[in-house]
Amino acid sequence: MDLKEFFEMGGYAGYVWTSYGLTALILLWNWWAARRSEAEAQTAARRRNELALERSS
Amino acid sequence: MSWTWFHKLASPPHAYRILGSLAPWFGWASLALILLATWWGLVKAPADYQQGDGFRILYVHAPSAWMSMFTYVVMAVAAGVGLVWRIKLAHAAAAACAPIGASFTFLALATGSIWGKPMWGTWWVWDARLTSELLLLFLYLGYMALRASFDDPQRADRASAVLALVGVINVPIIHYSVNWWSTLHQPASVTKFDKPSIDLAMLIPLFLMIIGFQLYFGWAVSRRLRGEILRRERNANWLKEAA
Amino acid sequence: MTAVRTPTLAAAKLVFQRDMTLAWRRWDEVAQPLIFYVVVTTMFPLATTPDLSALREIGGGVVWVAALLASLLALEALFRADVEDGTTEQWVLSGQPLGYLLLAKVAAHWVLTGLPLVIMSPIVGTGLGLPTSAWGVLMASLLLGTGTLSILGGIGAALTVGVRRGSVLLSLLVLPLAMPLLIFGSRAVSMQMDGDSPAGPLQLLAAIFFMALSLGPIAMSAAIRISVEN
Amino acid sequence: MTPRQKRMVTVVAIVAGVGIATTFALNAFNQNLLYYYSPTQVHAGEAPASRAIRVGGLVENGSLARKPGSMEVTFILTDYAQKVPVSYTGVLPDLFREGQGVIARGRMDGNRFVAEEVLAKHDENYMPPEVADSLKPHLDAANSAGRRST
Repeated sequence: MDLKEFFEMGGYAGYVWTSYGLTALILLWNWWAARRSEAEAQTAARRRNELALERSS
Repeated sequence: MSWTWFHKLASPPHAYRILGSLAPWFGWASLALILLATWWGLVKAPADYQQGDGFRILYVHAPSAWMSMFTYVVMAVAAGVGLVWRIKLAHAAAAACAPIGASFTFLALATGSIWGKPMWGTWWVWDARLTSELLLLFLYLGYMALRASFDDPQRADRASAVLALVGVINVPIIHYSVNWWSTLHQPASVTKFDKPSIDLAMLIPLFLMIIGFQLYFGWAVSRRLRGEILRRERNANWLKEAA
Repeated sequence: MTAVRTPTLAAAKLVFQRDMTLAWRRWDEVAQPLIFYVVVTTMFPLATTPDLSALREIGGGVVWVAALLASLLALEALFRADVEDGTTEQWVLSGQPLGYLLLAKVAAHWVLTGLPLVIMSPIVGTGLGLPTSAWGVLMASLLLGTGTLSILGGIGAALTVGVRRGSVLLSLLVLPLAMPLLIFGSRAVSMQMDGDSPAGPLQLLAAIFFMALSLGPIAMSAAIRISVEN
Repeated sequence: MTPRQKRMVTVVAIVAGVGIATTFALNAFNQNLLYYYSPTQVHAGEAPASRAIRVGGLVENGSLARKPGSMEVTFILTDYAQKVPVSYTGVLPDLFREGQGVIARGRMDGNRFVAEEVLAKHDENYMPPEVADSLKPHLDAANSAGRRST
């Protein structure tokens, strides 16, 4: 398999690689956003717990 | 039949824990499958007899188009369950689906447009499938906008659930309306199970990619849903141990 | 269960009459969508071309888009006053089937905004080069279309009743759902002008209308209950 | 009426409404809802000459000709029953080839169709070239059978 030929995609390089790049971007965004959504909620919950502990002691 | 398992599953602490242990499995499996399918689709699968290597866009376009509709159905079913049986967890799940579905819809539109340019000769045509997919994106955006405009989470849940259900009735109508209005998109190939019109060597990576996207969806929903549960249950006792 | 109750149809009639009376007192507000409709359709010849034969190719579509936007304009406030002064809460508590009352309210709204648009459409259409032979189809399609739109818009208005910046949100919710109306409506008009039978799209409009008429009140009352209960 | 009867009336009304809607929808399926004209319709004079229309069909094998020194191409659109000659000036999409389905937008000029835009309609089959070659006779038969029926 010729690497140059592979990247050229039979003349469709621009279209194919843009599509795959965009897909990677969207998947990464979803990964990041979902992670962040969960992590933020966890941090907030932890902080609330600490505050509750402080108040009770 | 006993429904205890159901109520147990729908209880927030339980769901939180289960989703937490499921998510990594979904995550790694989807990563492996998507990478495998990408390699298979880009390298191993042969070029198409008409579209050459350009057809390889199929492997990202078709799965995202499929996921855009799949996610809407999941969202609407969750919204319906939440509305009828008043299960908060179902509402939270519907909320978690919306941004994921919207992003897949956008991806399907974008990759379709990129594919359309060399093959059809135009970036965009007002064709049936394209137009209904665009309207699906608007439905997702409307759903998220409605949800975001309420301060009270319970009202947001129930109002957006009504909208999701109205939308699910309207989606087939939209689909058929644009179908007769203008058409250039080819008919679906994979749903014809009697004799798939995609060659097997090209079909395998497509299926791998679709399963990979499904698992990825499972991962993303689990993560988002865990976040939603924590936000909604901020005053519950069980959180003190979990967090 | 309450002991004595007004029959449901009488209650719905009362709701309808009350809205008509209120509208009569604020006729200038009621006229706004109609003026908007005329002004918007006037802008197309100015912006594109005054050539009537060129305009008629897009005329049906322009009339339809303008009618859609005009009837959306008045929808935002449909339930607002009633929710704020507690009227809808009374309805919910009255034990009457809420769907009928809301349908009566939507019917009043349609008579005040949708119907004038339909009546006005031949004049507006003529300005856009639509031939007299297309008037009948234009009015029939708008009759079914604005009716459906009032119900769809009623659902949207009920959902957004307590929301900040509700009007933009309302359009975002209702317009995608209303797209089939636009497609079939303008298709019917252009088929008539091309000498084809417009029966197909008109029947589809009728199908959507009856679908909305039978299922819409369920969604509307669910939405109103949500905004009242809290 | 008791509340129970009232609820029955409501349910019956909803079912009747959905029934009427379905009847109308089914009726509409029997009407002409199409988006483009076939060459047969063009020949029968069903397509208006005065305005821009779309004509859809297959590009007839061996009919594609390029005018030397210009971007103008001519080809024949067919639905296996009638033929319409088409002329077009501009870049054709990659999927445009003989035997392929296309939709052309433009106007009738006498018996000739002058296209302003040509869109290629690709089929739902995907296969490597070798497979396509071995399937060729079979595929053509399937395609023509399928297209004639639509």
